Amino acid sequence: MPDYSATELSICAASRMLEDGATVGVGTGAPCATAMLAQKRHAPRLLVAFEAGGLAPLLPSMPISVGDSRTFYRAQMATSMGDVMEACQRGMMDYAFLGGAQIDPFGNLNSTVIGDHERPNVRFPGSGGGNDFASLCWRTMVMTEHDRRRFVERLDFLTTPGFLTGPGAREVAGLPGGGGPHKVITDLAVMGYDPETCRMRVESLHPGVTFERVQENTGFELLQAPHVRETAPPDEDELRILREEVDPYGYIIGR
Amino acid sequence: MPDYSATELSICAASRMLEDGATVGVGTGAPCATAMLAQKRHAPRLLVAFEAGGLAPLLPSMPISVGDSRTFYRAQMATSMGDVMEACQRGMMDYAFLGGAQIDPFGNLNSTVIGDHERPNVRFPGSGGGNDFASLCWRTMVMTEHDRRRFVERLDFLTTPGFLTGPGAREVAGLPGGGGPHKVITDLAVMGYDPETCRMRVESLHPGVTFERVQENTGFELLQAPHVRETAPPDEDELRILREEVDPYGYIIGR
Amino acid sequence: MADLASGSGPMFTDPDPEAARRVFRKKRAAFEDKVTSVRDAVARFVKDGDYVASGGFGANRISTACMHEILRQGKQDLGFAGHTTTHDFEILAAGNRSGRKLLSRVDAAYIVGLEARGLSPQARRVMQSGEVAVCEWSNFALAARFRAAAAGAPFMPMRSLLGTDTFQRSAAKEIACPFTGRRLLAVPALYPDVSFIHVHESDPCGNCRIRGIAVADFDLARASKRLVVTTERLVTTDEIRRTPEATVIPAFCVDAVCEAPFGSYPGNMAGAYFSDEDHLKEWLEVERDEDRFEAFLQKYIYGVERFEQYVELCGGAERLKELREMELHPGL
Amino acid sequence: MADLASGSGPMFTDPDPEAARRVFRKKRAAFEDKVTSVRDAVARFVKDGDYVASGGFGANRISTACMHEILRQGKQDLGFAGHTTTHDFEILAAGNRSGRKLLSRVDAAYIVGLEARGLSPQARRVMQSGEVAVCEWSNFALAARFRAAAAGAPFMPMRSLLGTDTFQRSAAKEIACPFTGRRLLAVPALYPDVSFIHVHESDPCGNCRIRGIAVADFDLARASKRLVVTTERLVTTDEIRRTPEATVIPAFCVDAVCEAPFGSYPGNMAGAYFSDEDHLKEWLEVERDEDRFEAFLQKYIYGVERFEQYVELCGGAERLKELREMELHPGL
Repeated sequence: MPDYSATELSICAASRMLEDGATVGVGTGAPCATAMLAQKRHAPRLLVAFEAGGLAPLLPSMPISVGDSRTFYRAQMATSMGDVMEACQRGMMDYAFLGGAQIDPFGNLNSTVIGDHERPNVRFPGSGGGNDFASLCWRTMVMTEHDRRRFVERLDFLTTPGFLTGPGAREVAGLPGGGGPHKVITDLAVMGYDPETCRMRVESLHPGVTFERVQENTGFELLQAPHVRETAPPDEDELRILREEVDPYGYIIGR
Repeated sequence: MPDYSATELSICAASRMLEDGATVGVGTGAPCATAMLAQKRHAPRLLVAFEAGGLAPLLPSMPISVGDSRTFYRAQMATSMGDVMEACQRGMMDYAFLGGAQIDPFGNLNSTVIGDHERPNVRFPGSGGGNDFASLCWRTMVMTEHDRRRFVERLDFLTTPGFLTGPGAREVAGLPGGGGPHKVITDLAVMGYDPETCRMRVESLHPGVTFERVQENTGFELLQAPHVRETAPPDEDELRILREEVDPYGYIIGR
Repeated sequence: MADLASGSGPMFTDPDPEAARRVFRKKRAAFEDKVTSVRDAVARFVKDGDYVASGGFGANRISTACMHEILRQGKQDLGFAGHTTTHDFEILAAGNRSGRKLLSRVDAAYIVGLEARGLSPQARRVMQSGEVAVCEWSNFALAARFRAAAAGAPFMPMRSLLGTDTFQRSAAKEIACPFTGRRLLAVPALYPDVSFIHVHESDPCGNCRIRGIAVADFDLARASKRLVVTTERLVTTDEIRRTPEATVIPAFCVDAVCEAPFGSYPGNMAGAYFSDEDHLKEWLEVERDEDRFEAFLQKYIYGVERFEQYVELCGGAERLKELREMELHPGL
Repeated sequence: MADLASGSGPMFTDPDPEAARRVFRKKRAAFEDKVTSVRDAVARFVKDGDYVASGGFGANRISTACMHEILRQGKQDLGFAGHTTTHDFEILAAGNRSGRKLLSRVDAAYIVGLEARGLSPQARRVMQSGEVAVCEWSNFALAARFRAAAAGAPFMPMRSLLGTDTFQRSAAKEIACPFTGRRLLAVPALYPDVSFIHVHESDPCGNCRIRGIAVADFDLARASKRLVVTTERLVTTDEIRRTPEATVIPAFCVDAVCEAPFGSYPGNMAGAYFSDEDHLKEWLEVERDEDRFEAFLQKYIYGVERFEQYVELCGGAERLKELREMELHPGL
């Protein structure tokens, strides 16, 4: 049983959710590392798209920007932001894989402001392509650190749609049908959503983590899946690929 | 005083109307020959655009199609139909230069059907890019043969907009403001439009042609400009360029 | 704005992006070898009743090989998008003879003509017979309909067609701009069931490059539920990845890749061969007489099994060498 | 649909295509030599109060040279389009110091951040001060606004933003689809007064080629009332005409062409040089302390006359050789 960090665990757990042949729009950091790991391990035909225009690159190393030259290095196509976003709008992107942000029980995200919009306490970047990916791709995956500042009952600002106010709300708002939040992967657990209420629920706990500990670090009441499993730990193979091929300089996994 | 055909005269007369530095969207045949003549004679900076995507080519010879490879031979850009049409819609194209068709007193054109639309006596190609050019460019020029079958009081089908029903009608219909028909050049005369009524008027008669003869060959009442001039005949230089450089095989000028 | 008008023309396809999303969700094969024959591609991807679109423009960079095969396989009751379709339309129109009905509905921007070459007698017979339902558009309007579908939007706003019979006979609608209040034209998204695009280079997965004008094919490729690409030459994916900015159609939009050298003949292929004006003239000529036309089609299309045989009958390598000369020395 | 909502955000520019047509009608110079200096281009084409847009994405293929010059010339009261603007926004935000106000209004999709590098303290100070009016968008929404303007249409329909506070704080509107009845988002056309785009190659007239992703620059170039292009290298028009399909921006959209080698530094330029992460880190670092930041700007921007001098101060040829290595061997 190898030793590994919580970040490594969550990246490995998330990467197993990306099946071969799927299409995924990724942001920088952990989501990109996750997609790279999946490609190198079990999903060589995973199509990775970047919002700035990179389509199916052979990622030589971790991009610093979703528009830097690594994101279209030996790509099938180096295209435009509009072309990638329109592919999402057309229904061709299975997964949106987004990074950390303030998240609520329905999987809605805030990356715009803390406090009042006119004169915020903290100004964050804003939507970027996040709102578009989460609106237009079929399933939204989120990776973030697990603490009460991030997991809140009410967002200061709803930047990016999860299930909005609950079942059917996305469709009523005019968003494409059948899409929405899929998983949230943190350093403590893997969460999904209750099909009835669309509220976040714990589906698997990382080894050694109790539900209580996850709840303590969450600013709203968490549901539990009928059978909460233990998150399968990373195997030797995954860790080797992640450490040696995906992130040799430890930008993400930090070592 | 050189001898010349009516076609040569009308091409030369039309080419003088295209000033250096202007932008023009042209169809095949006489309009293209006219633009080529202008470029080679007095308007080297005339930007010629083809609806299929050819932008500012160095036309090596007369295109057979507005999308054949001559239309983007050594062009500044070989782009898309949408890009060219959107440039027109954006207001960047001074002239639309269209070929023969059924035309009415307001400069509206028919290139769709003669007779009933469901079961026409004659089916013509339809709008092609003609409606778009005439709707979106600033000024529409038409070259056609002058006879009563072509110049009619009422069109069987209004394919392409002139002034529609008269002053202000284009704007009411939602077409861009300030555009519309400019000149009609035939084998008999050059026609413009009366600023008050938007009806076609004779502005210059080709040498030896009387107004009466033009009227006889027109299926509606023609107005006359305050001072109807004689169309200046082609000079040696124009004819040489037209015959030797623009249309050496006589596809258009037929010799 | 109270008096917003709607065109009275028939809508042949569903512009709803939700329906299209469910289809596109299944299109995924960005890394799959899709190389097949023209015959198998047409047999597999064209069903009677389908709505078909053809790439290129006029007789330039068209998939003649696929048009012949559709005719040869006797497909029936097809819809067709005619944005300056000339020789491709002429070929399909030959399927509406002696009681057969290949074409049953057409979105027309430019049909029956071959530009400077004149009008097709057969295409005119078909379109004047009343047996084909017609909806009128302009070239830009059809391009905008493909643009809307490619974007996954149900319509595009634009500013031509307004005030004309072309609009009256279209399936477009007038709308009021939510920002300026101006009267605009809204054209519905057009998602063809299957499209045929001829390109200069494709890899086995369908990553395509086009030389010269793309016309509307960037959008048509993305708008199509099924897409059959014919290519002058196959290149490796490795070659494609060398200059990713040169890719025009990405593999995940493509369903079949068919190697078809001279596949646009007798049309023009930029940088490769010019159009065969003599053969195109012969088409227009023989169409005048139904018996001669029947014999012509027997000889060139029904009587052969593959497009390559047609090219041979038309002069083969010798003729193509001449057309290449004309293409490479356009001043002559 | 009765309950169509509108965003409450400010509209900084006029989406009316009629107004834009009158401006574009005067843009014609497809054959004119437009080569000039960055200094003269900024002095001539940027007026106080203008609405400005910047090409590229993040710190990739941005016109750093022009951003510095705008700051150096002390332009005031500018509007700005922020579709993943990172270092370019960071530079302009430096103009809102000690009572000066370079930025007064921002259409924000992604601002104040530098992606994986963190947030800009100075940009945050500016955006948290309340002195800059903000309208919220997403990257796709801003790209669609440029698309609409490039098309000469007053708006584009799309399907994201709906149901969120991003929509509430935008200037977008909900509309009902005239064909499907579906609720859609309409985003207004965005015509910048002046835009700055850095490219790999341009001829003296402004025919431009870009290597790698075009991001939104195809549309931004066409949407802009005035367009200043900076280019890594000048090529001849003859060279451009050899492969017309490679042209991304045609000359008649361009107002000025400035040769600016390394013009995207410290940003990334595909195939030429990678981003200078050390220098970008230094920017973020010094911004924490206003005095150090003042000294930093004095040294690198206000204290020099031309962008080339800045590049020299940052290590010049030696440093650029390293960045070229990193770009050409991305695995290392």
